[in-house]
Amino acid sequence: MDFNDTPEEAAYRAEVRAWLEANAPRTRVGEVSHDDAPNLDASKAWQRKKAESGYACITWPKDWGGGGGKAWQSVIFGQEESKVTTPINPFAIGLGMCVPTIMSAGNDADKERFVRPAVLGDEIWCQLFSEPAGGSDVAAARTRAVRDGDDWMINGQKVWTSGAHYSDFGLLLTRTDPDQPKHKGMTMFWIDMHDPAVEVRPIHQMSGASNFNEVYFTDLRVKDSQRVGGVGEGWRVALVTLMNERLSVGGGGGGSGHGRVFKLANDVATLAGPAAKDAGLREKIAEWFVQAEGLKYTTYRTMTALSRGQTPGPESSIGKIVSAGVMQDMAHTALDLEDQFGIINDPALAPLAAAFQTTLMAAPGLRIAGGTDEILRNIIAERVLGMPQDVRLDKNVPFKDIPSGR
Amino acid sequence: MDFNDTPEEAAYRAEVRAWLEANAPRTRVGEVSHDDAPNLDASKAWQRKKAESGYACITWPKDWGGGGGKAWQSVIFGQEESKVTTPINPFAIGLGMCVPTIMSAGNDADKERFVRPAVLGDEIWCQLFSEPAGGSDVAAARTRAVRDGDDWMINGQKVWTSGAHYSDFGLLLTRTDPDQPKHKGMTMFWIDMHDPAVEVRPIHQMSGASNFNEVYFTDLRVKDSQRVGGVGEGWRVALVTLMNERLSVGGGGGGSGHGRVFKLANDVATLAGPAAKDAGLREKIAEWFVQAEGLKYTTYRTMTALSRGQTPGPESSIGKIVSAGVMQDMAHTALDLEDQFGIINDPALAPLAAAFQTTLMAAPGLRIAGGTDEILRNIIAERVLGMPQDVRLDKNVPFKDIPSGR
Amino acid sequence: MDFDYTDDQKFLRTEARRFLESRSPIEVVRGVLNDDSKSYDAGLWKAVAEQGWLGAAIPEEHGGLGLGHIELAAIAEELGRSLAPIPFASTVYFVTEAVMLAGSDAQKSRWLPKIAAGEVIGCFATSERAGALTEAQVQARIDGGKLSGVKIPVTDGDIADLAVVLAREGSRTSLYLVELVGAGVTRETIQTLDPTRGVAKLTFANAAAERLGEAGEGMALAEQVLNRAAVLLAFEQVGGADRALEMAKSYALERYAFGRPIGSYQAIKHKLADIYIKNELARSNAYYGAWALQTGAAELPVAAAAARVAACEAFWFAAKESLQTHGGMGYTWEVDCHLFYRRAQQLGLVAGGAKAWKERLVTELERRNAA
Amino acid sequence: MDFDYTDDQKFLRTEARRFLESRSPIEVVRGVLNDDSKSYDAGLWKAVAEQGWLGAAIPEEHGGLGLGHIELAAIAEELGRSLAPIPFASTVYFVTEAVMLAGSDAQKSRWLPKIAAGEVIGCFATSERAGALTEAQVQARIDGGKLSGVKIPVTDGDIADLAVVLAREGSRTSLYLVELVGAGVTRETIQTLDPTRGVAKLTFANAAAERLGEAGEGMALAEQVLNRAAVLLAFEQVGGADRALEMAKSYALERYAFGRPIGSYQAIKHKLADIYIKNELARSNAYYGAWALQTGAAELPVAAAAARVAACEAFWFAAKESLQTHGGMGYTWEVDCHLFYRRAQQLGLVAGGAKAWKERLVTELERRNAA
Repeated sequence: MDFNDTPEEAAYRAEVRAWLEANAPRTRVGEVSHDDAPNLDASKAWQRKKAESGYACITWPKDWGGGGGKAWQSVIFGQEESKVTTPINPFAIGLGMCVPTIMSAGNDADKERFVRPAVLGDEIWCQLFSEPAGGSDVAAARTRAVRDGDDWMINGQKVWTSGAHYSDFGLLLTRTDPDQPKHKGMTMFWIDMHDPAVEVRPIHQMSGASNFNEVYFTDLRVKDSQRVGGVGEGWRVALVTLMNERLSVGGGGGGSGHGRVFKLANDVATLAGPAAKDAGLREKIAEWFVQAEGLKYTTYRTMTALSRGQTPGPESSIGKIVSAGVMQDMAHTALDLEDQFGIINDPALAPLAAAFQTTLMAAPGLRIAGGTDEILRNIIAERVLGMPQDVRLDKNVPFKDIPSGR
Repeated sequence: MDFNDTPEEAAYRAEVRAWLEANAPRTRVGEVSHDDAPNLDASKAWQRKKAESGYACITWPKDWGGGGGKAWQSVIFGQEESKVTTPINPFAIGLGMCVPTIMSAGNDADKERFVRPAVLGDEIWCQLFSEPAGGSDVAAARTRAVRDGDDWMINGQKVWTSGAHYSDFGLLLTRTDPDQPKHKGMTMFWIDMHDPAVEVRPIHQMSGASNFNEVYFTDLRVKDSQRVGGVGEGWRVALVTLMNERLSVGGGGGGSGHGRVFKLANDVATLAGPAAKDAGLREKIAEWFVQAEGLKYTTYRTMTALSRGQTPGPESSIGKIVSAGVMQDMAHTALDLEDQFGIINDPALAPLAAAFQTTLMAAPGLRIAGGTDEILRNIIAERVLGMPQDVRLDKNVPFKDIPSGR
Repeated sequence: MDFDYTDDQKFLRTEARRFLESRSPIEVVRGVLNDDSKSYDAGLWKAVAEQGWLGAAIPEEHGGLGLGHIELAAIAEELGRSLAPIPFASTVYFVTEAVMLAGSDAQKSRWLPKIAAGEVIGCFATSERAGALTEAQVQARIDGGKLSGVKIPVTDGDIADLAVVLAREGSRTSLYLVELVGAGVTRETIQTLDPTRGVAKLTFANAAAERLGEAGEGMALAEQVLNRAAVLLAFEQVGGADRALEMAKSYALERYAFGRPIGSYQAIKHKLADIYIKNELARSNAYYGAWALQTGAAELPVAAAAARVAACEAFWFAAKESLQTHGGMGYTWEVDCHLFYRRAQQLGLVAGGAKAWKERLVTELERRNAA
Repeated sequence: MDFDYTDDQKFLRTEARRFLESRSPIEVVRGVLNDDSKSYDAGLWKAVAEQGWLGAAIPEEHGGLGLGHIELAAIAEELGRSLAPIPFASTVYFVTEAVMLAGSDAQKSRWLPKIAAGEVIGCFATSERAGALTEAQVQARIDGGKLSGVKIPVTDGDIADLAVVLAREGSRTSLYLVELVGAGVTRETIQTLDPTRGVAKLTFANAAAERLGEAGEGMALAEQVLNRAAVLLAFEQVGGADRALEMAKSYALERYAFGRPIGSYQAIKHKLADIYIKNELARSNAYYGAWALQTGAAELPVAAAAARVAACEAFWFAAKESLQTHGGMGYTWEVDCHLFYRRAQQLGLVAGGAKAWKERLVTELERRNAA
């Protein structure tokens, strides 16, 4: 075990550092919300600069705009890029999930058309899978696509779509034959998000922010040539997309945030004395720290597998479930320590309380988005530990006959 | 809300106290293990004395040997009896479950024959339901009973039978028709535990103790007149038995044992100073105390329902699941506090460590016996909260065709 | 032994539920949530006053209904269920209890009838900085009978007419009655994590103040008031926790995934069972607290702390896991889960955090063991 | 970045597993469990010595294999898996590390070859009473170069030839090497919660003792030894936790209830997922600890504490929930669950409890923050 780079890795890291030093802008304008075209421009400019130097999609073939490099190189680049302040990245979903799907299941014309502009950051993609009735059950998609001459007519609704409001294209999972069993009878399309038949509405989250959207389709007409994969092959194609999602090195970064708790502990007193000397709090800090460290080194193990050219083990699947839980527990504990003061949500009057409240209001989303705690435990139990699937009542029956409670 | 007795309750309590004062023996010889006939004699003598004064089975009709009293009276008697040291009670299963089943489903001859001797403590009963392949799934009984002229021939095995080694009779759940669906095709019998065709073997628990037995039946011949309820009605009869079990006011007594933890805390030091001042331990003590208090007052709520002549609410179902968890957590925490000393299992050298180790080794059994944590949560979710049953694959198919993994 | 609401008390609770279901539906709560200028619903406050609830535990001679604290607890449970956006706790559990506990006859006859009639909103001002409330924390002071200093946060301080203030006179602390309409008082409304309840920062500059209770007894009295409020707040928390469980139950039955209700999956079933268990433990501890409060039993400090610790845990757990049960919907502004999540946190802090109460509980247990 | 075993290390671990599966099957463990006169398996000890494992981290010049601590960790993981009933930890993680850390050349040349050859069993004697180990706790003292006092509990003290003892000389503490075969030493075997590991009470009366390391450095050296042992013990714990998970997995697949494997119920599936998560966190922390130990990094105190805290939690949780997964069978003497339940507790205490290590961890973090 060794934290040090191999000579080869060290050389690459040095090269990357030098390049970032020379090229990385020092501007980050916070998260992409519903009104930040400027920020988006900065992101696009940075993406293009990376692409032109082969640092965008490092592992992709050069002739598709990639870097033609190795997985360990993109890991190292990611580490170094994260050290410098750069615009945030609205391309992850497109380049991480949608475009790879086009590359594996799309026709040659589409590959020609879409891959390079996406890598260059000229075009942004969103993924249109989840639906109100679906949630964790992606294969329950009801958005209908009906043949209309050479075209398809699409009606329905998607939900929880990140970046739909600034995306140019979307990868859309539709139901083309409700008489088929659930996992058959679906078909995948790419669509133009600027089409007037597509309406994007922001979702108002409990935290007040809006990072996701609902997307409505009203008589959206798409050409059959926009089909990605065969008719009725939608689920197989979707699995490719979701596979790419799971392969991306899972969260767990960011540390435990115990530093902020230390700060608080030095700031407040319990009934027994200074909180910094409170053994109960100290034990909790140790437990949070150990979990955050565990995730950090678990990520290192995943990176090691990558740099050895192996497929990462299942250990990367634990990141979100652990970090979300720690976040919620830590925020709640910190506010409890603030006592009455924890009620205040005003950074000027009570900066720490306000900060922990932000975490408190974000944590429930983290425990749900991208797979709830419960779904992730199921995935670990089934895919990692080999436990049987839950009993399924939604297989081998026509989709339209599956109980849906409505 | 009022802890004080009504005049009527107070009068009865006074009468009970006086009687106990005059009659209760002051001898308890620990738990009934595999070699304590003397203790058993003391228990039987005490039971007879209670019965003769109408304090055994207080709510049962007088002409069956009961006290012809009210539920609240038996609650009060239980409270007062528990304050004086009496021999432990090996009659609970018989009088709480088996005999009531005979009373509700047995024939008149059986009622005549069995009820009074059981109340008097002359005859002890055990319940023969669980089987190795069954466990939580009582209805999976495989012990076969086959017609043989006017008799039945029984072969098979039961497990986790309390008191089988000192019982005179047993209530036995058998499978009489494997071609019927699981919950049909069972039949209930009473059997003579002294029959040579019945072999009782103690189960060696991880703690070293043996409170349960395996019971084997090899060509056990019983008369058809020993049948309790109709052929194929076994499950319906068993439900009566189990219902009586659930109605008995559920655990949660005994307090949190936090007193012992206080004792320990005053005895040892942490790295930061005296454990008694350790905020982490103090928080845990508070949490254990609150749970134990919660269970105690939950039991009071149940007793209140009884004394109001109502059926207790579902709240009594939470007792064991909470207390078993607290026991295990407290023992583990206490030993951790003892540090290296916690390894010692010698009351002379380290009395507290040894005591907490006993708890540590008993706790896993508590979490399993009489319904595992998981089964109890399911019961609460389904019977109390109205959630749907788990998907069942063992219904409406012949019992012999139900997957059993062997 | 009679350890449950009496039939009369059950009737009162049923009536209260019916009343609040019609007068304090979730739209009323959201009306306050969505309007920054509103920190309570004046109409609901007036209606509640007309019910006589503000004076439920106030003796008839002072214009109250002269009912007991268990009746008040039954009402509290329903207020908690409905997330009623009114200054009930501040006015009734804190200020009314403080006046009844420590007030002179004159003070009682002056304030209790006004409170019972809904003419006076109260607030309880103790906190000055982050961390558990200790006497050392108190800097607000009385000079020449006038109060100067800062109290923050003060729940309902933005709308209250009367404050009970913990302040220092010389080396000792006492409680003081301060009319906030008077001179020398400035209030600054504060944003909080539960906008359905108003909070202010109160700054006093030589404000008129009248002592409440014995001089130097301030901290002791404040703790007695907190014990009483903790019991009543526990009922609000239990009410809210039960409602959160009911929301999770009905969603688990109507929401389908993979062809069946999510309530048929053990992950959800056992989560709901765990909520139920904590709620029952909290209810039982709350009942014991109510008994101790009603009978003025010596066990009140232990009973109140136990009730608060159990109730804080139960409502927090029920609110966060009910939200989790709702999945993505639960994280939206439109679905009500976050209102319970916010209120659980607010109620968990308004009388001091659970951590501080655990310490108080253990201290009391040690005292008991020593005795 | 290379954060995993190398192929050589993986090969070593595979070999170790194969060896222990044949030489230390559960029957061997039960052989010690069921025989009160046995506190270790002498045959297995001899075989392990012949493998050279006792000297894995001992330099070749002193008769060892001169491998690194990561190789030793790989062996430790397998010893943990197999619950090997031998004094490996006491001899190798504690005494050998103590001698290599603080021993003079003479002491190293005298003891390390004997240890590597399996001729000497060691034990580490620090504890004298209940509670976390502090210098104040140490009463055993040196007078005129002779040791007097009591150490309890001393794991493997009943069979050890050589003890490293923390004792007081004047006002300061130091470490001492004491030959237990010598005069002035009485041992009393002690019953423990894990009979597969032997423990004794050692009483010294003017026993010959030779100082190990600088005078007055006793506590500091003991803590350095504990840090090293904590990392290696963490690998034993991770090995045991993984084995407990595997047992639960296979039982969940073969055991049927209500017509299907219990592993198809989410209550069991999610329980196993939670075990897996804790095991992975523990493994990752252990790897970091091994790196710090191998490279002598300044992070060792933090890394060792983190590794121990995570490993104690993981093995305890895995052992108790694997047992729970086995239901009634898991509570029987015949099924092996309780062996892991016992060992998890034993390993969780032998180098000091998790609570003490959390305190040490946070103290180190504060030191780091201050720097």
